[in-house]
Amino acid sequence: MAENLIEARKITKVYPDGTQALFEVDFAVQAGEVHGLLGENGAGKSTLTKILSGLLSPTSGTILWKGKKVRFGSPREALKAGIGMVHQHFALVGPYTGLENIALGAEGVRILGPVRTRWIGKKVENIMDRSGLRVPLDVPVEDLPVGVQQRLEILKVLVREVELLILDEPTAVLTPQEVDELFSVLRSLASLGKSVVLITHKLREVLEVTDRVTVLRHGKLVTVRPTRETSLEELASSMVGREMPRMRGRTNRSGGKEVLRVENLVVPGVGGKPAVRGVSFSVHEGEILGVAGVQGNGQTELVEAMVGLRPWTGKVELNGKSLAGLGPAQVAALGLAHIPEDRQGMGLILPFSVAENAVLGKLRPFTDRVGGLRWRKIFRSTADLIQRFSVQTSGPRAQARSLSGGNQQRLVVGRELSKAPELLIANQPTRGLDIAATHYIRETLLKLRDEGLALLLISADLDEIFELSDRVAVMYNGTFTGISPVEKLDRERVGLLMGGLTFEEARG
Amino acid sequence: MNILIDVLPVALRAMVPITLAAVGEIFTERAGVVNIGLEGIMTLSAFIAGVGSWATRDPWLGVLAGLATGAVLGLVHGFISVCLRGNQVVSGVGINLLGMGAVGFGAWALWGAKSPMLDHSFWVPGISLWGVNFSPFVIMTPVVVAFTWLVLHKTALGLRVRAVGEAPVAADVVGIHVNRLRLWATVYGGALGGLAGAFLSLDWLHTISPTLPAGRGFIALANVVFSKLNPFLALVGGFLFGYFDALAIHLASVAGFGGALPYQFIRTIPYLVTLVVVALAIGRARFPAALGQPYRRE
Amino acid sequence: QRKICLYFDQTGPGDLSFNDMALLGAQLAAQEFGLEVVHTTASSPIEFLSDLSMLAESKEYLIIIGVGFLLFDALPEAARLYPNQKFGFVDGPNFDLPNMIGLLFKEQEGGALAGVVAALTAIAYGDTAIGAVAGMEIPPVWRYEAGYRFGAHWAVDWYKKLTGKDASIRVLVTYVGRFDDPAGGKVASEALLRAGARNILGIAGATHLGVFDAAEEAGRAAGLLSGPPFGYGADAAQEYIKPGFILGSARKRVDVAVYEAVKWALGKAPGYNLVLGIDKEGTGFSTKEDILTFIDLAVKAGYPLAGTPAEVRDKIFAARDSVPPFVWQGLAEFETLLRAGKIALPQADTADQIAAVRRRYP
Amino acid sequence: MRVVLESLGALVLGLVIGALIMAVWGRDPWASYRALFEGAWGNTRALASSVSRSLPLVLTGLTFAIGVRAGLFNIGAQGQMIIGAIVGLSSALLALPAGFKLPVAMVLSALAGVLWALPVALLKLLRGVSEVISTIMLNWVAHWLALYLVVRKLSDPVRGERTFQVPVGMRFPLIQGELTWALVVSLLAALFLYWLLWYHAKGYEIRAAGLNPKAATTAGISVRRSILLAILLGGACAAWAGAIQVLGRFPYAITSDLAILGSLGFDGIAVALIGRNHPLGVLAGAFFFGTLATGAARMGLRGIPIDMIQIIQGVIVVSMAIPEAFRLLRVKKTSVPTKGKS
Ligand SMILES: Nc1ncnc2c1ncn2[C@@H]1O[C@H](COP(=O)(O)OP(=O)(O)OP(=O)(O)O)[C@@H](O)[C@H]1O
Ligand SMILES: Nc1ncnc2c1ncn2[C@@H]1O[C@H](COP(=O)(O)OP(=O)(O)OP(=O)(O)O)[C@@H](O)[C@H]1O
Ligand SMILES: [Mg+2]
Ligand SMILES: [Mg+2]
Repeated sequence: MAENLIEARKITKVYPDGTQALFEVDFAVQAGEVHGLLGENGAGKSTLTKILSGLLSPTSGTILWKGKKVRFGSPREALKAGIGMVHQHFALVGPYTGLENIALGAEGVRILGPVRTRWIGKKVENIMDRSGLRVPLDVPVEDLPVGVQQRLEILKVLVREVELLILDEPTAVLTPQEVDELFSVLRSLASLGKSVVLITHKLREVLEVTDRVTVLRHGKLVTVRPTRETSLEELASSMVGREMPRMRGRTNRSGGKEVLRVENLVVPGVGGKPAVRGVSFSVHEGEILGVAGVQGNGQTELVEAMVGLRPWTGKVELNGKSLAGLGPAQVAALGLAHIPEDRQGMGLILPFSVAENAVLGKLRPFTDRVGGLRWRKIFRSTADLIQRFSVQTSGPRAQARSLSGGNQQRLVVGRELSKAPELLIANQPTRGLDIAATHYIRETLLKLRDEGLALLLISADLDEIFELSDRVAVMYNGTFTGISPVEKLDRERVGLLMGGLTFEEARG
Repeated sequence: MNILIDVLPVALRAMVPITLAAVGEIFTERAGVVNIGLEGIMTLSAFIAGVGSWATRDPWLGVLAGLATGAVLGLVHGFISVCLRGNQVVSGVGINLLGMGAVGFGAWALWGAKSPMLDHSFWVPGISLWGVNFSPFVIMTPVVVAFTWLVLHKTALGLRVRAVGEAPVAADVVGIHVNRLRLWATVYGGALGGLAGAFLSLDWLHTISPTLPAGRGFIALANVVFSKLNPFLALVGGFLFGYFDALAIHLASVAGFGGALPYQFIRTIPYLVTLVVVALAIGRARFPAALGQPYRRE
Repeated sequence: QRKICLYFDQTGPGDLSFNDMALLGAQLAAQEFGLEVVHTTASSPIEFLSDLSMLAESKEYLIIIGVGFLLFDALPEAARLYPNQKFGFVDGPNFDLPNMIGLLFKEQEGGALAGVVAALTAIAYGDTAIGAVAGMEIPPVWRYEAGYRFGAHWAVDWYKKLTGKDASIRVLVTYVGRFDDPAGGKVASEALLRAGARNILGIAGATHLGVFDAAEEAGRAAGLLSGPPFGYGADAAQEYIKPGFILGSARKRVDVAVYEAVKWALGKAPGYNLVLGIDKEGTGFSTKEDILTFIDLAVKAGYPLAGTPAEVRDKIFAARDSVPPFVWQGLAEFETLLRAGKIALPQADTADQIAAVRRRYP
Repeated sequence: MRVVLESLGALVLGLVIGALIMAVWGRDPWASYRALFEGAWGNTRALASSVSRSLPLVLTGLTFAIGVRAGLFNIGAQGQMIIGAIVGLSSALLALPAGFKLPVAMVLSALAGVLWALPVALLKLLRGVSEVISTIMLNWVAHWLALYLVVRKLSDPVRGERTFQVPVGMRFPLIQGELTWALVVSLLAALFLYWLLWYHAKGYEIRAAGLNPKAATTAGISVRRSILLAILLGGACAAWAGAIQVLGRFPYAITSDLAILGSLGFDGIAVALIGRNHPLGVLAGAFFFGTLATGAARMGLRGIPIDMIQIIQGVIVVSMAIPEAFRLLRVKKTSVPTKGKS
């Protein structure tokens, strides 16, 4: 057996609020391996890796680094030892440029001296050349697409020349090509003798890139196996603790009457440059139109314009009625529901209770004539929603913050669907969710389609696009590079389209 | 209009406390901590500066004592809001009350007078340049402004301070001690508030009183917002307010009671001017994303 | 009931002026009549009535003396509510209440005396204006202002009679709007100085510390060790604060008033208004004796004097000696006439009255 | 409930530190505190005074609290209160039947408060001017404007130190001691805002807009309208604070130094924060401040100078900032590993 670079023994973690996140978990990574870490939402993956990288301290248990017992009091100590982590929720300073973000904490010799940007810049260029991870260094990162931010996060750690790189769900926002690139970077790191821990919900990726895999469930270790000896089904069932039902077969169907019609839509972005540059399409009853594309190609602006959050020009009609000049409330009143891409920032009000969130944006039926809230009705309807959409929570009075990501998403989906919309726009509906939750939400969307709902799906996840869509559009740089029935496309081609090639080029 | 130029020297002095306290607060807020206790810090520092100058017979040691007092109060506020994760606004309100009470009590216990005046031997001596007598603080203020700006925007420390106020998690994961840095930023802010206090008692007004800043601590807070957290704009804001306040008092004083406008109306000029300038030229301020939020890992 | 209770409207002891003098008077009376003094201070004007009620209710006090004009409404109300409790009111009338003694001062007199000195000094040094820095527009301040204006104009006339020369003095009065803003007081004084008024009366509590400071600073900047510019104090003899740069003070003998109030409380006489004017030595322009008393008071309190007490005294007296004798001659003459009742000072208890005074004596 | 306990804990901590300060200075803390609370609650008159003292604080506290709920730092209560007091008083000049005078005065004063707050909202919504600046500046403008009106336009013809008094028929009737039926105004305002915030759609929207403006906007809630509403309601509350000071408290007039309004507007900030920006918490916070203010004089009689009392008040307020510290203590205890329960 190869030597363990890091070894965690009997790690237990209890959060201050009493949540037991980990229970006597053993975990080891060998030098030069890519190690997959799997588990459902809330299984404790992030907690475990945060402990390894010094951000959290374990309640009990020991960590051996290169065979020696260590205790990291802070990320600084872990970094110094050679452990770097890319967090699930990005740890970037929004207004800072890429270079500043990389430089932060490693600026130079003297704290009161200037930041050695030139020196760091050269070093970063060097690493970008070697790894193939390219990012613009002089733009505030809050203006960068999420995928680019992700690369920046990895660069940030690589610059610090770590021996163990931990990546917490890095692929959720990348294109297939980007994922491939990332994986080749990881492999080359491993071949240099460095180790990688990769957390992901996508089992195919695990099989593709890892050497060994550890599965956690409810804070306990389930299994550690060499990847070669396992299979997709086996991993899935050990994560969930039971057999996963297979995804219901999707029947292709052609849509009914036209529900949404968009013609030549132009949406200004930051700094006045158009972010959406003349997009036309339509969505029909009982049809899912999937919009694939790398984050930051105008999808956000497209959706926000249609739901009334941004000004736009062109033509958008819902069931023949123009949406020009309407605000979010008026658009919603016409029967458009919206699952926003950022559930915590846009979909929910985290300090509110589940019940308060369950009526967000559809208060009308829950008020009396003077506008008073009918709490009893709200609670009844929330309980109903919790049950129908299997939201795991202690009840309607629980804070939305206390729900796991998957359950937060179920809450949002459930709320939007209970508005009985004519058209549903689902923006990245399963990002970051575990397989069970993902499965559930995709099933729900398909079922609704079959019941005749018109759906606009925006997703960076090609699996999702191919599983759900009847027709697929690829968005690149503010325009659609063609719309085509899903049967006529394959992953490869769509991947190329997402990278900016035209239909013709992609075909050739 | 002669008076427009006449008030310049007065305005330069009036600018000092509003600017110094605001610049310190800018630094503090950049790190993510709000300190609305500036009024109390200035009051108490002015007193301790006076005591220092009186006890040591050296005005500059007095200034140092004022600075240290501000730093200590900053430390107290930092301890409460950063280490104990207390409510920053409540703590600031408390410090204001505390400062006022401590001066009234302290000066009375020490000198039998709540508002004693300081003999000129305790004053900070002026500096003569080109035959004009300048308060050293008037020269020091732009220096402090430039220094603070440089530190904030051109040094590694500044990069870290702003990161800590903007995204404490991002700073933490690259090994920056978020709370330690915030604490020091609060201390620096307090120290500049202390310097402003020392200026009030040892350079400008030569007296001590429980209400010495007379609201200037709050004007400094407004100046922070005015400046959009840019020290140079705070200098502009400080001067603007100082100038129009001095001008208004001058106009009101000389116009007497026969003038076209009642003096009470004239005195509203600095406030209205500030409002107009902000509305027309300054506009929206963007605050650090984590401002006012205590940081904890778990 | 062997206790005297002083209730201060604001600040409390430690102003080395109004409030401390009240305390001094009470202590003197206590010593003489074998009583005890307690005191407390309002935490804000909103508490006046409830505090006074609390004090009266306790029935522990021979007399409750409200110190400060701000008690103008609450004190008579309390006296009405508690008819068996004796009250004294420093700076206010007794409102015909049998259980209250009003202790009033003719502030106009002190203001007028200061006005005479300020105007004559201004004339002596060739100025055309004198100034005053006032706090807020309340009647005691108005009365000072009215007297000051009157005194200045009287001085001009007197000077003409004396020398046959015409002089013209404008009286610039500015209201800073607060009693606790030395910075505002200083900026206002600097404005007055620049407008040519180098003699400035302070009638603004802590605010007018700024007057003294502006005077000293301007003087020192010109290389002087004594004025002009001169500030003038109010209530107490404040010369010791800036020896050499404060020429005099409009005095108000609060101690005498409080002493008299205690004496009244020990007797059986019904309440009345004790009006202290120059005739009873209740007001006046600070004398050398007053100056010494207050230097003494400051020394006892531990005040950071500008030098030894003797040095301070010498500087103050030297400043007085440095102005031309006709200034003191004018003062003496005015005082004599005032004592003889030959001068009628303008009323200034209402807004209309002070407006009239301002028009008449610009 | 936990919140209440934390606040009480903080209060006790503040009192203990205050006691230490007094002990160091050689005063008997026990006797001093007894004096404080006897002075504030010792008999019905004292209690009535404490309650009466807290009534305007409730209203200015509400102004700040509802601002926080909408995501604002609204410190304009001081100016709006001054304007409310002036207008409440001036409505005495209207020729109205006796029974109408008080209600009309209250309505007009609320309107005036709303109007004075309007520029704050407009500047913020149209020009992006932070309410921190605009309220500080407008407070001073109101202050000077009031100084002018009180002395020049509204002064009592025979007494210069204050305005004319509100006629008897226009005053809030007395209940007990100093306490008047203005009590109802403050209570109703607090209950109304409580109802609005938690039992009404508009309040729900205000809270949503304050906690997460982006999510609120996405859900079709107008954040701008919520901000406007919070600022204007705050203006009305603050104006009422001024009005009940003038119409419901001796001497039923405004002194020419505005002393009867004091710093009630600013004190409202601390009151609201101590009450955790909850209308019912504001009631408690105001009563606490009313107690400290009313009991202070009695403490003063025990040889504690007013400045020392201020120091102790400051210490108590500072300690109110740190209930989190208590949570920290408790966490230390519970974080001992327990057998797996997940
Ligand atoms: N800050 C926190 N405070 C309290 N409990 C927490 C906190 N963070 C995590 N937990 C708890 O720890 C458990 C494990 O959380 P963790 O974030 O490690 O899960 P995960 O496996 O990373 O999930 P996901 O796949 O959603 O990222 C959760 O069920 C949660 O209850
Ligand atoms: N303040 C908190 N109090 C209690 N539990 C919390 C708190 N913050 C987070 N948690 C728990 O931590 C877990 C993980 O939190 P996290 O924010 O990582 O969400 P997540 O499940 O990973 O979702 P996402 O996929 O969106 O990242 C959640 O299951 C949630 O129950
Ligand atoms: Mg996770
Ligand atoms: Mg997650």
